[in-house]
Amino acid sequence: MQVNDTNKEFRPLIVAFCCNWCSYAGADLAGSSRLSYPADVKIIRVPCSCRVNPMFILRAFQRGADGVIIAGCHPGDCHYTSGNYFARRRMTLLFSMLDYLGIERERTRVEWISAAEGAKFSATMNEFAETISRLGENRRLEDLRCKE
Amino acid sequence: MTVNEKELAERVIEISGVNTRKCMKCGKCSGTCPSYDEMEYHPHQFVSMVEKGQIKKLMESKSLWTCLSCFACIERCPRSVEPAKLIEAVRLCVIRQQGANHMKACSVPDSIDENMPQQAIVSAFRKYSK
Amino acid sequence: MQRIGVFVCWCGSNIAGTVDVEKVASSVAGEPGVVFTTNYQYMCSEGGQGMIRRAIKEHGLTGIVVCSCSPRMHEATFRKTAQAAGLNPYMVEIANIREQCSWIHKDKDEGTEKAVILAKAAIAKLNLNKPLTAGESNVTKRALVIGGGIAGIQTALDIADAGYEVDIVEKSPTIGGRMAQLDKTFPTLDCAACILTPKMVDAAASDKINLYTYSEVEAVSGFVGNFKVKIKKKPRYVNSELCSGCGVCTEKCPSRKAPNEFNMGLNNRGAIYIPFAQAIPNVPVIDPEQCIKLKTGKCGLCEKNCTAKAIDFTQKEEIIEREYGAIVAATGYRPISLENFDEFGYAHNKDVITSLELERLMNAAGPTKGVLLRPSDGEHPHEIVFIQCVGSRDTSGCGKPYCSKICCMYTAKHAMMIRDKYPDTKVHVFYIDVRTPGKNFDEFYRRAVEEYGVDYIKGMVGKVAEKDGKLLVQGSDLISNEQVHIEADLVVLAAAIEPDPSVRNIATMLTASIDTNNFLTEAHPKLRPVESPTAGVFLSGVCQGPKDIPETVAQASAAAAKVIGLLSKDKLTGNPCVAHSDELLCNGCSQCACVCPYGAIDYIDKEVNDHGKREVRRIASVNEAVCQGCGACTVTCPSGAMDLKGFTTRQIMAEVDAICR
Amino acid sequence: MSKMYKISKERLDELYAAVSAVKSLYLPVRSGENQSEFKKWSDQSDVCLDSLNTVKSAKELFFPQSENLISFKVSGKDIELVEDRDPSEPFVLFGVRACDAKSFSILDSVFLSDPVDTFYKSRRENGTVVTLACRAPEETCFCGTFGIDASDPAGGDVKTWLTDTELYWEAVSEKGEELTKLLTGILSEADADADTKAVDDLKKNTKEILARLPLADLKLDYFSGDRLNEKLNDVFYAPQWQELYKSCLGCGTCTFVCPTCQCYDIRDFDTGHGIKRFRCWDSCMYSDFTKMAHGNPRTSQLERFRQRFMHKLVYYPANNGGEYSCVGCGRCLAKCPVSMNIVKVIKAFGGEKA
Amino acid sequence: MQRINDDVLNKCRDLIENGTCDRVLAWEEGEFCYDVTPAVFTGDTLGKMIYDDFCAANQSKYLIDESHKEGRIAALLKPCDTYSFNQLLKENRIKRENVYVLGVPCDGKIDAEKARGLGIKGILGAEIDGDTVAFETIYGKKTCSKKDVLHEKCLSCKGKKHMIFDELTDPEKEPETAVPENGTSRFDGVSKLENMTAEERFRFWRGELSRCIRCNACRNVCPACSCRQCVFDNPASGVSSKANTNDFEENLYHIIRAFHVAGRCTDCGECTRVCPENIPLHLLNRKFIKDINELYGEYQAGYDTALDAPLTSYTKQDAEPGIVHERGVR
Repeated sequence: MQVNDTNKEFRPLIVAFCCNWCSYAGADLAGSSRLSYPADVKIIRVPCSCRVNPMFILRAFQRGADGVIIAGCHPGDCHYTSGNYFARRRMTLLFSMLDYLGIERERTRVEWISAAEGAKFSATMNEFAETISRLGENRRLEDLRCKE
Repeated sequence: MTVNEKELAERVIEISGVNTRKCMKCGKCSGTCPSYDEMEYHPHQFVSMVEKGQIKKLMESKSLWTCLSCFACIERCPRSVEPAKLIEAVRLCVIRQQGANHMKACSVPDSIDENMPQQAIVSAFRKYSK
Repeated sequence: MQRIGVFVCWCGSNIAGTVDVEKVASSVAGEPGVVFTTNYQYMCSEGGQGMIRRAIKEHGLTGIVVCSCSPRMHEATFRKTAQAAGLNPYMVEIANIREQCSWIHKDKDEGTEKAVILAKAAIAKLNLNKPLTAGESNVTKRALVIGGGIAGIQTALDIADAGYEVDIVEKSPTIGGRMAQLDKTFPTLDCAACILTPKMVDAAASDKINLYTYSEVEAVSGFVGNFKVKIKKKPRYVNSELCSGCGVCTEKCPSRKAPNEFNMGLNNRGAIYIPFAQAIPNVPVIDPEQCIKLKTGKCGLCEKNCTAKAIDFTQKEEIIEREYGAIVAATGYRPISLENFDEFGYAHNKDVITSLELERLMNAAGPTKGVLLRPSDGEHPHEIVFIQCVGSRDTSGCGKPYCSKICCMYTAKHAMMIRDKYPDTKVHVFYIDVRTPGKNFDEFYRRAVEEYGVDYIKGMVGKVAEKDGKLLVQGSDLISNEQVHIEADLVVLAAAIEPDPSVRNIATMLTASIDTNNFLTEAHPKLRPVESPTAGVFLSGVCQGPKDIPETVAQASAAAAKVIGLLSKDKLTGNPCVAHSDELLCNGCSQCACVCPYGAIDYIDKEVNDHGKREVRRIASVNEAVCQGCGACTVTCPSGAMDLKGFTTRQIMAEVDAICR
Repeated sequence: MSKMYKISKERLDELYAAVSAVKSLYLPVRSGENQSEFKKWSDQSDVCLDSLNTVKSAKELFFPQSENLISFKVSGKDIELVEDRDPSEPFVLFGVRACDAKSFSILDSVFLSDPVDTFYKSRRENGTVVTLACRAPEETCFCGTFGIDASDPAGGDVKTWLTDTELYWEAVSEKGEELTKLLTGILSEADADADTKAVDDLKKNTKEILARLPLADLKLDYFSGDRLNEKLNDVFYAPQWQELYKSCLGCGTCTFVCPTCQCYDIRDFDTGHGIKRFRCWDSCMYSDFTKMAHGNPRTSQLERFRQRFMHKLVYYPANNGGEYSCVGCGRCLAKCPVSMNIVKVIKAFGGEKA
Repeated sequence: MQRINDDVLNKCRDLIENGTCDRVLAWEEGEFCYDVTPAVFTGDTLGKMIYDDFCAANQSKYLIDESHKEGRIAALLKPCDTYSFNQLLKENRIKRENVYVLGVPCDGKIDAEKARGLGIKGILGAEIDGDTVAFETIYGKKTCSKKDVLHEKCLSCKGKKHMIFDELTDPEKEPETAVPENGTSRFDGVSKLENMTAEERFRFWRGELSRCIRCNACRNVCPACSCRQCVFDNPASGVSSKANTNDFEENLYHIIRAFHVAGRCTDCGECTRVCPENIPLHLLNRKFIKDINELYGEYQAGYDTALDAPLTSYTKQDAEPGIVHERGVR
């Protein structure tokens, strides 16, 4: 299996949780501006970055994601006033914990992308996908049962 | 444009790190240039010529050596295009083509005159120390 | 088990060009719950919607997945379609295979593969959807307009005209805004005051419009239809009821040190002042920073001279609380600070001025009574240089990356007016591009060149230096390929404009988003240009982006129309995607209430039946009219009692699972 | 009685290597500070034969904490059944104490009686059990209460005794003889007199200690055979439970370290491509224990707590000729977070010799 | 050996006799010196009540249920238990009026398992004299230093001051402020791990967490894990699972558990004390506490019920999640 793998180019699986008001709209703007980013990035729409439960992130890794990114409104611009501030604390602590457990810190990320930042959305996703490609397959937080 | 010249243009872009496409052709660089009248090609033309790949013309021009490296054009450019870096890069191309520096770093102090801008001295050291 | 129909839209070639729509439809046919799949050229068209309605009926569908453009575009459309066919509108999920797939991926296989996955995620989510019903809330039939410039005035007038109460909150002592400072307006050259002041008077006279001048918005809470706003009324120290507006006080005031804001600091005003003759309300205001009485307790000349006994030094700041159904932001703009542009010497040379300062110098009511004189020595300038794009289109960090839009036209106006009034004056305009898209705009600019002989130089000025009372302007003329040197008497800079800085605070209070340049973001750049993404908040004028007067007025009226549409409703249907607490799982720990931005969570003691065990428990209860559905509470809740309808934990995890499969 | 062999303590690694060469060898290996678990031997293993109780008991080798039963592959709307039980291979389980060895027979009567649990059965058949006599029992030991002789462990295929210098080896079953045959090159024949005496001394010494243990007097008269059925209701409704259960946290520690607890749950895991059906240890302490479609038959922690001890001391013996499903290993005494354990229960029902 | 101080016992008797309380939450003796069990006593059974250096359990969680019963219960709470009690009050889980908190002093609690680790086997009884513990065992008398056999949670004691009480049994012993007993920081263990490479940390945690038998003792003993139904027991949560069928489940369980108690964990150390596999679970919770202290300012759950909890509050200047990537790159 390993041998076959080396022939095939590694394509990471990236789950992006995007808040409905800023980052999802930013992704739409990237789309309408035709600013491409890898198809490996799959977006899940959530109302706010504060809706992202750490369980979702771990679930994504369990099911075979190689990277998870949470994108929300810029601090201060949250549609719900304060959601991203809570998300910021939660994700900071969660990422720190993952790092503490020796899980590659680069696999998780939070970015603030406004509805006007289509270019930033695209650039961020390109860069993140590249980082994850370089890291290779998620091995430390995988569930082999899901990979067959 | 010959193939060779295309490569040259690429090299200039690479050395300088300048994105000539950012230029909006406002001419502020030339508006601010203190040695404008000494040049047959002016800073804004440098940008446009590099963009068009006319490097050889530039390399042969007197303008290349009349630039004071005062960086006024870099300072003033509203789009951060940095024409002086292009001039510097084209100069390097000339030097590399000659195969060697026509001057050594140690001989720079001898050539310094009072009116020479600081940047030019620093730039000379940087250039000839390579 | 759901009976799901999947409808794949081609969007002409927008989707079908990079995504094999037939393959998407066939690939998801085996997904759990899917009983029907199809594809069609334009799903949002009447034909496409009809197809959906028919399929719902024919196949007994319980939910539909539409693979099309962004849900931000047509989710509402397809929800209506589903509703028309008897489905609950929340049994619709959209797979965004255009903005987030076909438009960004070039390879058709790749695009198709991703579209299939996105469709599968939507199906997985839909399998867990439940019909949702929205709650209803009342609408307070009153609007708030923040900003009393031409944008705010026009919006208020239009709303009042439709019969609704409207309040204008203006932070300065008078309404009128920037337009009041202008002399003439392009391209017709009619006088700004002549067309603005009647509107100001109308606003003041309307019994539906209430003006809060010299006031600021302090806090905003609530939601569409039910905003609660605190307005801070700063003390004028003049009783508006008693004041006759005679102006004697302003003449008697001994303090003359304050720069006159209305005249862009070109002259000074008293501590008690009326910004300009036609100010509304025509009531002076005392500047506490300048007033000798307020600072030292001595003086009081104004009080002594006021026959109406209107001066009241005991006035205090007042907080007014009002309820509104809709809020319009019309916070306007200001010219940017030119501190970063020392090449033009604005800071240290009095004869280098901004265009707005020139407006005041040309205005009959201005500091020079309309005679064009140099600020430095009061002489007539004979040679004037205009420099365009100062700080506009600037990505170097000193200025703004955008085009300020109005500068080309007002510069042409200024040049023309000077040449008209003082034909012996030489006028040069340095320009990068001359942008004149607008009715009669280019004709106007050409007249400046052709009829008035304004010297337009294609190029930018690199340096302005002072020498012997003259301004040495060095710039490039790109057409003649030479460096030009002009000895000018006056240099006028067309400074970029930026949103008024108060907008940041207001945006935060309104939870309206702003872009990187601090312009308020519209709900959709093309289709909803006068609405903010926050329901019930609308945008009017330059706070949304640079625009000239006719555009501002047009947008102001458009915003008013939106407000009128909202206020005309008796009930608003809420967002059914709200938080909900499972009473059997709730610990009553109060953590969710701590993170709720709307105070939507209360705790109640309720008897619950936990598998036969009846007991009274303290549990969370969500006010569905107040909850906006952010979901902050759901993550704070450790037991998972709190969930968000429409975005349940199970639904999102199902999407994750489908994507990662 | 079969022949006794011996090997010097220093050469035990050679013995492990020789066994490993033919079969997988599981034995107590250090798994943290002051604790050990049965693990597969490798030359890196830190074997600790002097540890009395491994944290989890030896039952895990026959009845693992979780194991795959079957898989369902889903493609479109078709479901395919895939047998993916973990393969069982021949193995040797070395260093099993008398209590754990006894637990196998308790598990056997559950899993090997009709309907036979084939997963358990194949592991049981594949496993050769080498027991190890105790030398230094702990205060928590009360195997004697269940008639177990820690100095001469029964229930295995080979018995061993470890003195300060030698390991003595005696096959007691056909499987044991087979294993011994494979090791003839390593094991040497024991001396009839001196070595027998050494083993007898060890046994005697251990027995002496066992007699002095604080729980040596623990008796199960209250739960004894012929009175069980008539007493069942008395025990079930006894007021003692009202107090005993109160401190119980409802965790599964006692059941998971217990060598005789045999309850399991069967769960499905959705992999995204299909279902993996596995079974895992269950605990009667858990709120979802034996939960069925209608709900849970034991809704309170009292009922669940009582269930565990009723099973060990009443239901099991009532169905298995008076044999209790406890072997007195003392793991629950050492591990319960609140020190509530079977001894306290037995004593609450008067389980001490008068 | 007398296993309860007369003052404490008399106090409890008084409380019952004068009608302040109708029962007492304390400990009951077991078979040996160390196997004490939390128990509720009435006037009739007070004679069986004990409190000594082996009574380590955090009693506050029992008060969730006890305080919702009729009557009023006196609870013997050690200084560290009072943090948990406060936290539970903050979360409205305890009916304050039904509990009479009797603050008892604590000199550190002894872990029999640590004694076994020192080779002290067959423990029957113990005599404590200052810093020396003399164990009576099957294999004779053995002595050791008390600090060598203290529970991990006592080695990182937050101080001997009660955060809340209705009465102290020994007011003279009560310090003015809570001063950590041990000279070293309780975050040393976390720092040590932080200074390892990611690879080393990964190996370390795999080694520890792979031993987890998912007995739920850590969760069930934890005063912060007081949910009526845990997500891991709730099939509707989508993450429930009964067994650590693989590495992922082990990680998931412990990460989510630590996250759910982040900002609420008082660092009472019960998780580590009860783990049958001796997994140093406190290192997970303490990591969150350390991060919270460093990023959002010192915060001790259970110290003051009026303070905003770190995960239900924020400041606009909070660190960005990228700080995890920036600091201590290894």
